Amino acid sequence: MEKNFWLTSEPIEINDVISKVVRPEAGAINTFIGTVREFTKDKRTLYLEYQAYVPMAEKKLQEIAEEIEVKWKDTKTAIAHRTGRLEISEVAVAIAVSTPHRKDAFEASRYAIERIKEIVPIWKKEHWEDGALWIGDQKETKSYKEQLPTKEE
Amino acid sequence: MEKNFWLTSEPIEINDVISKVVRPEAGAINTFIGTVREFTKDKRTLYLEYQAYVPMAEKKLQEIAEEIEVKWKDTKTAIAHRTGRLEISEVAVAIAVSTPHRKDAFEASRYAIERIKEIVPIWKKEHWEDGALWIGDQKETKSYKEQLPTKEE
Amino acid sequence: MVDVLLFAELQEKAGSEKLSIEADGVTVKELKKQLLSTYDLDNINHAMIAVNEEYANEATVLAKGDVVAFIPPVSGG
Amino acid sequence: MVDVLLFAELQEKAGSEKLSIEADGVTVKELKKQLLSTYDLDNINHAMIAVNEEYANEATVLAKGDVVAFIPPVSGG
Repeated sequence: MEKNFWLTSEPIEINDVISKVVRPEAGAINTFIGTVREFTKDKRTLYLEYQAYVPMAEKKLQEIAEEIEVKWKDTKTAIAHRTGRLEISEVAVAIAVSTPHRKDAFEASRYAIERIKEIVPIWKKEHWEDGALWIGDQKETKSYKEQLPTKEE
Repeated sequence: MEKNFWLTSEPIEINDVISKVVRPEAGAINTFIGTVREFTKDKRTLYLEYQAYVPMAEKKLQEIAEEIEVKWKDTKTAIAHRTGRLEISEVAVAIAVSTPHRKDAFEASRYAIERIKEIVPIWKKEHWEDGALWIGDQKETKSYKEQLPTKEE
Repeated sequence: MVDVLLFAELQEKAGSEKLSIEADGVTVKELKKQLLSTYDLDNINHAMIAVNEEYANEATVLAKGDVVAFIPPVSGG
Repeated sequence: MVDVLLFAELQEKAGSEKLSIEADGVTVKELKKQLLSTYDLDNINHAMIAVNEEYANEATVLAKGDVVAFIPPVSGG
């Protein structure tokens, strides 16, 4: 069976994700790739560590795709998320959504990454020069001024 | 010199485009890929043909990237566009934008594709079972109800 | 017995990723109390709960063989 | 002489992708008139104009060696 939603401890090949959504009905594919950023303001990240509740995470990724199918018709989604230690610039997550028209592809892909940050049991530990910390909720819809910087904050 | 904006008559490798924008400062990469869609409503496309005013088109792609740099700070953009005959599902255009934060990546990538459809001298000829036609303006901001269907309409 | 899965900070605090606990027929809320009496897991109250890989609430009554996961605020992506 | 580049539908109508035309010192507007008298290029009035690879307007005065391109509504992407 084709697996369109997966966690992996190996580097993610973007083409593996994109190729799962290419189809004659699609005119647009939007891909979102999250990479490990070195600096957040002046704070330097050395590397990241991702942990996941793998079977549940894969199930939740699939649920997100099902939500997308309800919200935007005729979509196809694939998502891969990395686990383990990631160096700077490595790919943490890759999302690909194909749709007939481009507007939907952008919106659905954006929705996917926001939902991942809400419901998929995956955790990130940031390792800095002066310590390490498991990072909590980092949805962009909230303010985290009081917290330590995170990849997306 | 590294070329981040190019037209090519060869199939576009998405990774060639993405790899040009990967960098330690980026936490997000948005990629938009336009592929050849087979059906628009009930009308079947057999293949497409793209023609370009190549040197000017490459210059305009670069200008779009410069516009993006002004509108969203700290972005890096790469764009490849295909010319010649394209079969169903082949990649016509690939845009990659990297930014520190994901919101900007989505917005800038969307901006790039809309601007391509406004100012870059590239033309598409649709070949159907019953004929062929050079397609005009297909910006999604306008209505084209009176015209023949196009890839994105 | 039920399996209790811990992740991220909770896993580090407990020093274990999986505990087997006698909690058949009790609620998740009671299981949490039991865990808090043994482990330094204050943040468990900020965790979501999953029973058999589906989000559940504290009132869920556990059965033999259930897998209970405590899901700290997620930070994937 | 100036080079005139035609694309897409205009190229097919003219049966040529490049014309060399005596238009030194005249405006693009006049060049268009000249083209319309020879070729069946009605849609040239819907085309944008580029002189030496930059968008320009009809009032632009051409010089020897200029490259004038007529850019029908674009449809890339």
